[in-house]
Amino acid sequence: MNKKSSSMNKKSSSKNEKSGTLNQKNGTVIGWNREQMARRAALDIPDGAYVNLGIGIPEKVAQYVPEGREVIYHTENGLLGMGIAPEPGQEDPELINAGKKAVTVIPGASFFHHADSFAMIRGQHIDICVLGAMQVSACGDLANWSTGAADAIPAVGGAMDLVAGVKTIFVITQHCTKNGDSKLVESCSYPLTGQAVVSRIYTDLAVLDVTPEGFRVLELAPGISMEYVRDRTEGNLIDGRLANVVGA
Amino acid sequence: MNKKSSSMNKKSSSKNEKSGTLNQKNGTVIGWNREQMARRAALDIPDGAYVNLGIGIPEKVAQYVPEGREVIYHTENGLLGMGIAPEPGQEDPELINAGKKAVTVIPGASFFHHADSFAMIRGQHIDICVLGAMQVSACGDLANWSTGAADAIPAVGGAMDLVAGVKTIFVITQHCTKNGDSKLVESCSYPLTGQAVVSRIYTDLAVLDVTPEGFRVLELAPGISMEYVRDRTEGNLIDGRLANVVGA
Amino acid sequence: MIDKQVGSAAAAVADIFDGATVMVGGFGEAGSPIELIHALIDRGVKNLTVVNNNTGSGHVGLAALIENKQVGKMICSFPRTANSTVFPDLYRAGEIELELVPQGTLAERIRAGGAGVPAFYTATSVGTPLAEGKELRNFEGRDYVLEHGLKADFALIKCERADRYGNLVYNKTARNFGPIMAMAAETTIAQTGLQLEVGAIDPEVIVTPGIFVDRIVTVTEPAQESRLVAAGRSYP
Amino acid sequence: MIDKQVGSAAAAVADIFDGATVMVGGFGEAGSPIELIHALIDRGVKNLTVVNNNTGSGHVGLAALIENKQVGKMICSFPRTANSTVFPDLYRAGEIELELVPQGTLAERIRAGGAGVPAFYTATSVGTPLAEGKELRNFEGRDYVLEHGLKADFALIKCERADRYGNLVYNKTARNFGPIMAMAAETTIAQTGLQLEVGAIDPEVIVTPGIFVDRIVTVTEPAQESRLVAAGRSYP
Repeated sequence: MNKKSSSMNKKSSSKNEKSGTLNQKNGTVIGWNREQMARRAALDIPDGAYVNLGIGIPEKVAQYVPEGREVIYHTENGLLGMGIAPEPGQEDPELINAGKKAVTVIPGASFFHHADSFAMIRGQHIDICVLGAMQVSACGDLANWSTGAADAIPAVGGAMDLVAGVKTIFVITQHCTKNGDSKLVESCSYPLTGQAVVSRIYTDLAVLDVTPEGFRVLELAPGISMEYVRDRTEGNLIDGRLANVVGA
Repeated sequence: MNKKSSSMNKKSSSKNEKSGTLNQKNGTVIGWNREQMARRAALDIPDGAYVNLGIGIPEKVAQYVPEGREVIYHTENGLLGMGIAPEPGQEDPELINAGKKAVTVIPGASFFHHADSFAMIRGQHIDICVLGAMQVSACGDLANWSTGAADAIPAVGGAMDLVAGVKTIFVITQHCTKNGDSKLVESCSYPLTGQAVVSRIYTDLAVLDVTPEGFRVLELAPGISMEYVRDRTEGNLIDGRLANVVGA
Repeated sequence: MIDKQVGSAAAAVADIFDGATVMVGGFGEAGSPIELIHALIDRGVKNLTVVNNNTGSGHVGLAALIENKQVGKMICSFPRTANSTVFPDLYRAGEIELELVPQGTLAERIRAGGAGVPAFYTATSVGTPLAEGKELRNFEGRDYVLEHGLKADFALIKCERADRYGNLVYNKTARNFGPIMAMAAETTIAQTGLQLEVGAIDPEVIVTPGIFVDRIVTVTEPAQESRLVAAGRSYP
Repeated sequence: MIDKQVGSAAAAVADIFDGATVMVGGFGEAGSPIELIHALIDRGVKNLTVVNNNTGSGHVGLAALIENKQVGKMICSFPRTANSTVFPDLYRAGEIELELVPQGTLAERIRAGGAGVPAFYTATSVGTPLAEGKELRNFEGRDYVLEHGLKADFALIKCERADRYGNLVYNKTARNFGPIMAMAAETTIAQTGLQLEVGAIDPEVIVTPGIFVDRIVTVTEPAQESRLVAAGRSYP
């Protein structure tokens, strides 16, 4: 899977280079783009992990898991051992993922019904779930299913089950909305998906852990300063970079 | 299965003729014997029923289901479509029933785990369960798992699940204990298996329904009178025989 | 003799009544019993409560059932998907009720309904708007909400193989809600691509034992929802 | 690389500790992981809480573990069977504790433990001595008791086929408690008769997906409890 993923990566990387943060001063793109965010998160998926990937950028993580690591992907509609997308024309409408896209299976995969699938989730058998976010609060609350707008059609899917049941929740998200509002907030204004569930956040600007003291920066994207991140983050921000801790 | 059952029936009936009630006046056996009780109960198993048979006389019911009826037997350790006992030497220690005896499977059988098996029971999917009894009360309470004796090793197995979950509970039992005490009682003195769960009772003397008014006799064994049954029954007894109702 | 085979989808759904609760299998189009749903549209009964993970897409299958104003209430986890406009439009117009349930809670409620469990506790949705009005209870330091088992009058599901006893085997991720809906419905109706002799399915691989199934209809070449949607088809 | 194969039963149980809760698969001898139990006897840890439907028979397997005074408490539904004297004798002597649980409640508690459900309601045991001290609650006119999910530190189970991912297939009624105990234990150890390459088991027929299994030990010719008992054998 990793070999194929690498080639997929090459194919798609050029057209995605543009998707970083637009620097307001000079119009150039700074920070990590979507592919780079997924690649950074993939570094933290250990060998042997059982992983559920949300729709959107999280799906890309599978492409970047470092070679030599064997990771098993779960999709909550009833498959453990999900493989990559099929070749065009090879799609099977009865072999899909939670995003209702055609997938394949790896050798050693298994099918099961929905209650068994969510028993894997609720029973804390899945090691890591990577999700998108509308907002993450400093205490790890996640809002990613509804803006609460009056005319919105509410739709939650498996998000609440995943955050309540999976051992470790990673979030991949742009640091700010298109309007420039921080998605890392003191307290979520959108309806919650779960309380105190997020462990780590991968944004276009930084990698941050959720800690009792607030968002703890582990790593900054190239060319991004703590001040730049602080300006774009609500809630307490701590510099937890190894260099900073060790070298200070 | 029915053809084989018939031959099993013929083989075994002669040696079992002695097991009826010992008439205290002249030492002859009166009432139904164990095989006849099982045969009488079998008449009430309809075509297409899903049936769970308890250990002891209830097991014999399968042999006597009238030809032309297709009945599927469930055993709570994880098999639907249990067949007859295997030929000697053909036993498989991993193919057993709830009594831990070797069994076979019929075509169309299925295996499943214990939680699924008891979902069939608890979820009211099994139509009929036939059980033995220590006591049945006039309101349908059943005691069949413990005498409550201080030195007894308590053991319940699936009895409480079966009586709570199966749609219709039949009991097959001798009308009286070896000491001559009635097993059909006003109120059970032994610890209960379930409250108000028994629908019908097949004894060596009669077939009785549990009704709001008490035990209702549907049928008497040949040569048995209502008085004879009444003398051996605690709790209210009603004559509900069709002949009696219609012909009176 | 046990023979759960029914000659047509129309005959299989002939006793589904106004106001019935109907579980409909499938996750998106995978496992969606489209021929049974269309038979239900032909039947025309109203005011159904339908349980499905989604609300269908385009103007066929479940979406068409909703569009035909036969559904008073949907119980589902994700009522909007690509190509789904029917439910959103009716919902915004206040013409259809929605009970939104997290997907895993929905699955567990259905399984509980089928397994004779009236209620259970789950951590899913604690602290969210979907836990509002529900009983909260702490077990070993963590909060959980009380959720109730879900049963139905009918389940319409799709499988790959079946025999006359009602033993079912599914195809890949089309299995999804089929096995648990079969358990939770008073009457379970399955459409199968292949009808086999009793005994032709290995007892070790049967996913839904026949005890959970009441009727089998053979639909050898079922329509595929996405193809119908892509072709702009609608039903009826 | 994921490889859950362990070289020996002894190595597989090497971290089971004093006071651990251990679920042991099997219904009577069917599905009993006798080689893993004997390895646990060799290991000699004490004060275990053991979950099994029964208490073993003769002086081998689970009965031998109990006889060896390693079990402080049994959680089971039927602690006496043909040829079982070890548990009854210790129980009468007050040397072992018993939590008696109806068989279906036991199965559902284990399944709940594995599925992240801390508690659920069941009608089983209502009005009986086994409901004493338990919360009663009425749903739609019927009483139910509250029962709690059951988890374990370890599960020892037996299957027929396995691969290095821990995917398992069982044999006939030896399946019984294996799949749910695998879900409910922190560490699940399975002995398998046959070890297969990954991909050799059809994804449609895997009963226990590897996510629930931590260690696999191949025991190509497992001992059969009833034969050992008939031969008057004891362990160690």
